[in-house]
This record gives sequence, C-alpha cells and structure tokens, in this order.
Amino acid sequence: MKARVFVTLKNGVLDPQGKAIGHALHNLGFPEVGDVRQGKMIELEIADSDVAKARDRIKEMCDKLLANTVIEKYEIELGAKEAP
Amino acid sequence: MKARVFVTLKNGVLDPQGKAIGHALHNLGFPEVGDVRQGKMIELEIADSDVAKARDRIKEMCDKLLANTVIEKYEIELGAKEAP
Amino acid sequence: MKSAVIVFPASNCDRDAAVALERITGTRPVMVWHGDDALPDVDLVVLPGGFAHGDYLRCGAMAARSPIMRDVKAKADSGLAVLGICNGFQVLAEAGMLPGALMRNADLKYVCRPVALEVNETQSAFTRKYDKGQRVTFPVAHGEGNYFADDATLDRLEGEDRVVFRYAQGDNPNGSARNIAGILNQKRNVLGLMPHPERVCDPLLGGTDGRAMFESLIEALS
Amino acid sequence: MTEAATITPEIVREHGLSAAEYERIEELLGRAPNLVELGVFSVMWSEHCSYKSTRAHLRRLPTKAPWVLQGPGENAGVIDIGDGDVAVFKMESHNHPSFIEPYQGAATGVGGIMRDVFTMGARPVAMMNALRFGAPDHEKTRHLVSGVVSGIGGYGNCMGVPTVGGEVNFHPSYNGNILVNAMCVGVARADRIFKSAAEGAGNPVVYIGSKTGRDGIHGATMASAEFSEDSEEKRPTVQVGDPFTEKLLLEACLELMATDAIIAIQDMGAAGLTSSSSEMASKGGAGIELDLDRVPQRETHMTAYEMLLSESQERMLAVLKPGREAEAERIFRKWELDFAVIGVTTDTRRFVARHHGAIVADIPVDALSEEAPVYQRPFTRSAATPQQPKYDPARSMMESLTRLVGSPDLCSRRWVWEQYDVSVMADTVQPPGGDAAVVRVHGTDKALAITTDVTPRYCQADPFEGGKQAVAEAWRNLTAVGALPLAVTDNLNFGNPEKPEIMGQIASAVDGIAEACRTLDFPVISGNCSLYNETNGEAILPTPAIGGVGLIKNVRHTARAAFMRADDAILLIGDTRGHLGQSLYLREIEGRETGAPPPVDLAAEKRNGDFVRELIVSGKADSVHDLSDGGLLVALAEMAMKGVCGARISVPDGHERTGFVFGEDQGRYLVALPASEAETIMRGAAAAQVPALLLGHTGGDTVAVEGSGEVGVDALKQAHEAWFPAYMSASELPKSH
Ligand SMILES: Nc1ncnc2c1ncn2[C@@H]1O[C@H](COP(=O)(O)OP(=O)(O)O)[C@@H](O)[C@H]1O
Ligand SMILES: [Mg+2]
Repeated sequence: MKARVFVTLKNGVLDPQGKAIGHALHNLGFPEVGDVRQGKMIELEIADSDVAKARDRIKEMCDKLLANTVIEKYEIELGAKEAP
Repeated sequence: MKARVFVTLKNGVLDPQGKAIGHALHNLGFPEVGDVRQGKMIELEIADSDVAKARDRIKEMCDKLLANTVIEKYEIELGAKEAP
Repeated sequence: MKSAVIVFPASNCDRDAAVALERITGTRPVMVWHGDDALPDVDLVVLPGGFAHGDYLRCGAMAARSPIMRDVKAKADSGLAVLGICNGFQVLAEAGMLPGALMRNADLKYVCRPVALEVNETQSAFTRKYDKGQRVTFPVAHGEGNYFADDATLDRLEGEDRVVFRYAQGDNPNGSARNIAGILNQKRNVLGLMPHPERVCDPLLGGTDGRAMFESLIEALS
Repeated sequence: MTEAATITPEIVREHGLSAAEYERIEELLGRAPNLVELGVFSVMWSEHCSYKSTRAHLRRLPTKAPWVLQGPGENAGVIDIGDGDVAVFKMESHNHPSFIEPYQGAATGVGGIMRDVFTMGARPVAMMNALRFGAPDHEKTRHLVSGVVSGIGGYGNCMGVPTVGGEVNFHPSYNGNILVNAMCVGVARADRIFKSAAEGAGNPVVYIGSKTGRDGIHGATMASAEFSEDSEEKRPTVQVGDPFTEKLLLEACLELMATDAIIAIQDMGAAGLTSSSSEMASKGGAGIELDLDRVPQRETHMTAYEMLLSESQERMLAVLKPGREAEAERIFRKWELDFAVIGVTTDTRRFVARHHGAIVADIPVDALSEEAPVYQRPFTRSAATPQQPKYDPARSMMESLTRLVGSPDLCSRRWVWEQYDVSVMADTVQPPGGDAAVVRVHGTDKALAITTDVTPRYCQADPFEGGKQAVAEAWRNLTAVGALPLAVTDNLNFGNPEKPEIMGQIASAVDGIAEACRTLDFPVISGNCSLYNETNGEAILPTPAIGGVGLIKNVRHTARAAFMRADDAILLIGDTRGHLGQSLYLREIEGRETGAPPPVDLAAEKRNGDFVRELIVSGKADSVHDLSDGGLLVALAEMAMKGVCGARISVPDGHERTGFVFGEDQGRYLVALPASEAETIMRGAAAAQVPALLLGHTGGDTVAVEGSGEVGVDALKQAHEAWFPAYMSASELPKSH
C-alpha cells in the first residue's frame, strides 16, 4: 500500500526556509500569506496490507531515521491517494 | 485559513534522495519498503476565507515560486487540520 | 598517538584529515570503512567532513546509523576521544552523541570562507594548547551548520563550559544559536565543530591555526 | 513510439535530420532504418556529437607539443607535468539545459565534465566555471544566476573537488541563451592513463553506475537545436544530478583502475549508451553487441529506443579483459553501484543491439562516427576597422574608477565563489580572486595554475583578434602567478552555423586561437563546441572560452595580484598606447560599445610574459597582476583592494590620461617590488626589449594619480563588494534540490 509521512519542524524551532518563502511570497504580491512552514513529505510503497501493522512499522522508521525528533515531529497517512 | 502544498518530483524524474532513503530503510531492517519518493510540504496561513479564491491564489504561488514546474508537480490541500 | 578516520560513502575530507594527522602526529591514521563493525585499537577517532550519503534526508542522518557507529558510540562512552569535523559534527548530533541539531544556514546558502573563532574552552584534550579567548581563523564550508538547541540545553552547554568554539561577534556564517561553532559532550571526550581545523595546518594554505588542536591531542592522548 | 513505425519525413524532421542526411543513412545501411536506428543516427549525427559544422575548422588548431601526451579525440587531454605525473583536463558546456533548469542543468554539467576526466584515470583536483548571463535587469537573469551558482556548488561541493575559479559576464545577447561552461582538471600517473579504444573481440562490455531512466532523451539533439518559444515542451528532457552516486562512481572507478582489468572505459554523456558504445568500438576498430534486457533500468517497460538514447547521469561503460568481471563486480557492489555485463565486443565492426531477443539495431560502427557528415558551411568574415572612439576627457578619473570597479562585469565575484568549496583536498594555494587559481599537486612542491578567459565583446567586434586575445589573456593570467603555460582546452560558444556571418565568426575565431596557441607554444588538447545559441534569430556574442593550465615548479615561488608591502616600486611592463576601442571604460562610462578591440602583438606578449615569469620564479617579484578589463587603473585598484596598502602613480608625459589609465592595450603587467631593486629590473627589461615604466609607489590608504586626484581603498572596496550581493539579495530563494 502507499503511505505518506509528513515531517515538520516542532513549534518553537525556527524555520529559516519557511520564513524565506513567506518573505518571497510577499515580494511576489501575495500579502494574504501569513506564517509559512516548510516540511518534508516522504511517500513510501509498503509491501504489507495490514494497516495497523504498517503504521507501527512506519512509526518505527520515523523514530529510527525519517525524523530527527530533537527538532522534528511527524504525521503518518496510510493508503494515501495517488498524487495527480 | 490553513493550507498545505505538496510538491513532488514528476513521475520519471530521478529522485536521488528517495532512492537513498529507501536504501537506508532496507539496511535498517525494513525490507517491506518499496519505492520511496521525497517531496516538500509547505504549510501556509492564508488571510482569506473564500476557499475557491484561495485555491486560485495558491495555484499562482506554486507556479510562480513554490514548485519548480520543470521537474516538479504540486497538490493543494485547503483547510488542512492542525498537525499534531 | 594512534588514530583512525571513518570513511562514509561520500565523505570527502577523509584524506585531508589523514594528511593533517600524519603531518602533525607523524603516524598515518587507519582509514575505517563505515560498514565495518569494530574500530581498531586507537587513541582518537575522526569523523571527517563531506556529504556522507549525499546529505540526503538530513545531513549525517544515514551515516549516524552506519554499522561502525555502534562501536564509535560504545568506545566513546568508555572515554575514547572522538572528533567530528563539519559533516562529522552533523553525524555526531544525529547519532545523539552531541546535543542539538545542525540546521540549514540562516541565509539558505552554502558558505565557504575563513571565519574568525574564539576558543572558549582550553581544558579539553582538543584545545589545551590554545589560550582561553584566543582568536583563530578556520575556514567553514557547509550549507547546514546552523546549530540549534532549546534554551535549557544551550544554558547547560554554557554552564558546563562545553562551548569550545564560538564564531567571533559579527562573523557568524550560518546563524547558529549563541554563535556556537563547536561543542563537547558531557564527558568532554567528544568534540564536534563546523569549521575545518585540518585545512589550516599548512602555511601554504593560508594559516596554521588548526595545528594546535592536533598538538593538544598528541599531548593529551599519547 | 513503437519500433515498428514507418519513417515519414515528419519523423525524420523531428529527429533533427535533413532529407539529405536521411538519404545518406539509407545508403550506409543499404536499407531504410527502423525507428531505433533513426534515433541512434539522429543523436550521433547531431551537431553536439558529430561536430559536423566545426570539424573542418578545428583541424587548424595546433594540438602537439613534446609535453602533450593526449590531444583532442579522447574524453580529455593529457599533458606531462614531470616526475611521471600528468594533468588531465577539458571544458564543456551545459548551456541549454542550464537555461531551462538552472540548478540541475549546471549541476549535471559539472558531473559530466568530471566523468570525462576521471574516465581517463585521473582524480579531479580542480573545477572552473565560465558563466555568461543576460542583462542584470532582464527578468530571468537573477533567477538563472542563483540557480546556476547553487547547482555548480551543489554538485562540486558534494564531490569534494574544489571550485577554484572562472568568469562571470553579463550582456543582453545572453538574455535567451546563457552560457555555463565547466572545466575540470585532474591529476594522474603517466602510466595509469585509460582510453576509450575497445580493441579486440570477445571482451565483456560492462555497465557501471546508476540505473537507466527516461532522462534527457534527445538531450543531444536538443543541445543542437536553436531555441524558440516552443522549447518549453522540451523541458521534460532535463536530467537530475545525483552527486552522491557520482562520488561513489569516482572512487569505484579509481579502485578498478588500480587493477589491470580494464581494456577501455568511457563515460555515458550526451547520447548515453549509444555514443559511448559505438565510439569505443569505432576507436578500437571493433564491433559491439549490446543486450538491452541486461541494462539496469529505473523505469518499467522501457523501449530499446529509450534505453539507447537515455541520458541518465552517473553512468559509465567499460570493456574488461575476459574473466575479470567478478573482480570488477566486487568493487562496484562494495560501493553499492549497479554493475552489469550488457554486451561483448565483436570483430564485425557493427553496432548491434538486441531487445527481447530480437535485433533492434544493426549499424556499421563507422557510419555513426567516421562517416558522420562534415559540412563546409559557407561563411563571410568580418573585421573591425580601427577608429579612435569619442569620449569626454574632462570626466573625474576617480569617479570613473569607482564606478568601474563596482560595475557588473568588474565587481567582486565573492558572492559566487563563497558558495563553492574552494579549499577541500587541502591543496588550494590561491583560491578565486587572483589572476589564476593555484592548486598544489598533492604530495609535491609543484602546482598547477588554472584560468578561463575570453572577452566576448572583442570577439564580436573582431573574431580573429578576439580569438587571439582570449588565448593571450589566459596565457598572461597563468604567467602572472609565475606558471609556465602548457596547454589549453576551448569551449566554442556561437550562434547558428547555418548563417554565413556566424560561421565566419567561428572560422576567424579559430584562426585567431590557432595563431596565438602556435606563437605562445600553448597547444589545444581538448575542447567542446556549443552552437545554435540563438533565440528568435538573435545570436549570443561569439564566446570562444579558453581554459588554460600552467605548471609552477616550486609552489613557494608564485605571485599574487595584491600589494604585499608599502614603499614598493610599481613597474608597468608592456607597451601602453591608450587603446580605448571596445574597452569597459567606453561601455560603462561612455555607454558605447564601439571601435576595434586592442590588437594582440603575440611576439611582444611572449617577451613581456617570459620576462615577468622569470622575475617571479627567481624570487624577485611576488606581487604581480596582469592588465585586462578596465586597464591599468582598475588593475592597480584591484592590487590595493587585495593587498595591504594603496598606491600613488603618475601618468608619464606624452600620454593622454584617460587612454593611459583605462585603455586595454594587451600584453601588460603591473609588478610591485622593493624600490631598491627597481633600477636593475628596469635595466634587465631594456636588455630584453621589454617596455617597462616606473609608475610610482605603494603605500597609504588611497589610490592616487598625480594631477587626477585620489580615492580611498575602503571606498573602492565598498563599491567593488557591493554590487553582487545587493543585486542578488532581491533574489528569490536559492532552490535546494
Ligand atoms: N564563476 C566563478 N567562480 C569562481 N571564481 C570566479 C568566477 N568568476 C570569476 N571568478 C574569479 O574572480 C576573479 C576575477 O575574475 P576575472 O575578472 O575574470 O579575472 P581576470 O580578469 O584575471 O581574467 C578571478 O580570480 C576568477 O577566478
Ligand atoms: Mg587577470
């Protein structure tokens, strides 16, 4: 099945990339944009049909590698739809 | 409102990072992992309540800045829930 | 003094570190492949600069999980001196051997230039041949050297005198917290720093400010 | 696309082949090609691979010297630098891809030229990059500068090879066609050089590196097609670079090369598998048979057409001695790279590809290389007529100087080079900022000096003199650091060769380069051509970039373009006529690009340079700068800004002041040395028929010209350093890929 992991910086960890994007968007004429944060999205193919089990395994992957829990938090989305 | 933009490499475009992540996951004992792709997630605060209008504006932001449309495609998600 | 340099896939300052070590210690370090599980019997282990695993996902993330790192950790816990330079510092942070994290430079650009540093700590095995407060110039060459840790951790680092190098006021190349350029672990046997001492050990290359670090190690470890 | 499709004139045109070329193909095959074969011919006969427009002219370049071990024709040239060491180098363009996707285009350009060098058995030790962008105020320029520079850094820094120099110019003629020329210099042992001639039949052909995807299909034909607005949809052909894999490939190849298992090896560049395999066979007088089913593939259902034309990066092809496959495979597995035996050499002199058991291509090897078309395209030469350009002699000299050192083409490139790792490998003796980069040969007291030069506005006004000048300036820059110039690589960037005036620029520039290389004993050992640099019929300035390499025997005896001490005497070496035609002064201050470029007297160039070099290697001078863009006063200011103090000079009687200080007469140097020595040196110069003037002395914190005022060195630095960061700070985000 397909899974998506979203890795974002914890609140309170400053995000120079997000700030720069927000700044650039303002300069490009998008004043309505407020706070901007940039994170990662990791899409995985998992050879495993048991959703609960897959979630545990992916959680393990996140803690072991995909996220640096000192500064990052993560979210797991299972059976994600195909990107357009 | 909150919006999320998912930027991923177009299909067929080499994704060195995704390849390396998949490789590392195998070495760490996750053989069930198949293809891995890495993308960006950009979270935006939009001072605008009209969903349709916001979507158009964000599309414009993607084409102008957020996505490198030569090699990347994007997806827009509006009113995204707070990340945990 | 016997030393080893770990070689990760796409380390690229491994030779530079080896050359500097040999020039100053007189003995050629052992080059250890990241896939090995045991270190040879040495007094010092250097994690060199470079782009281990392409810096993909996060700098040092994959290298920190290399087989060899288990033994590096274990031996460090029992007192072995470990020096992480640039990418090596990132690996040590990712491995949890040093607190905090190294984030993208504040201006989002890779930067390579000589920077002025202040030596803050001169008791450790790495710096005893420097004077407290001494100004030295090392080059930096990194895109993610922006040191981050929560305030409690930063206070603790400062309180325990573990901030070994600071960028001189006004010469911080990456926006790191409190101008931190290099820190020690609690046991004071593991040092990570972003600037490159091994690139300033030869007068022809614009300075010799890095020599004292290796001379300190010789004095402390042999 | 299916292999079965019949070849219509439409399809032929889509493949960038003329009707005549198609007829020739049918002749050579004795039948109609199938689609796969047509694709193979289209890339092999493209301008990019076949040099069909330039080959006839390139033959005029001098390529031989006792120290040249390998001239043009291999992946890179090779020169002897003594003690059994050799330098291996080449320059290559990645212009079109970098315009379409600046980060990846520039990055893969760096990766490509590095492979050309390490496929010869050399470890890359230095990178250069010669960049040309459109007008600063053009909407695309800032984005392109930002992307190209971070792409070059992103790839080179990860490889751990220092990027030590280059050029950056801005000119409206590059608005739609930027130039990204990357040069790689490597070092090897003379007895460990590897070539691409796949001699002998029955030897295994092995594929090494990354898997093959649908990347850059028709990149080679695209790089040979003039741009038009519709090139938008050519975009998906852009490839993504993977410097991590390239670094592993470098180390794995050098490890394999330490064995004696290799017969021939060649990188897969433009036209990927097709060109590497057919060229190796052709050079070796052999044939080659490929089994495409064995090619490591990244995508499913790849067709033979796609696999043969794919330009996926970080791939190499090697022919091994029979029985050595296992040994080679062990090395590549250790480095976690793909490795596959995908074919065998034959004695048929045919290029044969099989897919799913069937033969999908069967072509005489020579039809793809030797028999590729060579055109004698018609050309009309043009040369500028000298005329003393008009200017206002009443302007404030110091104001003009300050404006010049802060102008886009003369301001500091620090913003660029600080994004490059200049000191990795711990041998960079002179980083960017001097006349030439100086990189020590690892473990020795020798060093290589490296520079890239060309002055496109000169070439536009007079391609022949411009070609001469590009070579002369490279030779001068190497000399200015005390190096003996040994050889060059060239990158000929021009417009559409089917236009007689463009072809004339090419012919004349090549003649100029040839004459200068011959007179200066500075042969061409490798190079690259990039044509069709036009958008909507507008061609770029003719830009024959020259990459020069020289040898410094004792790295302790070199010079820097900086004042080292106060109270040094400042000598001007070389003849000053005050030539302002095509000068930067004229363009930046008077707003005119007119006149003829300064003529280059090659005999004088050599005399003056040999004299200056001798001063440096004999330890008499360590503070030397050549004169180029901006002339004498700009060079003086540069030495002050880089050095420890300012300077005060006077304009000798009988010279028109503006021309004297801002003219761009060639073959000149500034030398600062202890005043006590000046007398003897001047006498030595006279004896050697080298014009030398005592202009003044170093010291103080201003740059001063008697009777024309002074300006603070700090003010100059401020102007010099300000432009680039200020311009780029309005930049969008540097994209990190
Ligand atoms: N793209 C670049 N990358 C690195 N260094 C550069 C680049 N462009 C210019 N430089 C450096 O800036 C300095 C000035 O360049 P240039 O004016 O072309 O020198 P010169 O006039 O001596 O040929 C040189 O040291 C050159 O190597
Ligand atoms: Mg110069």
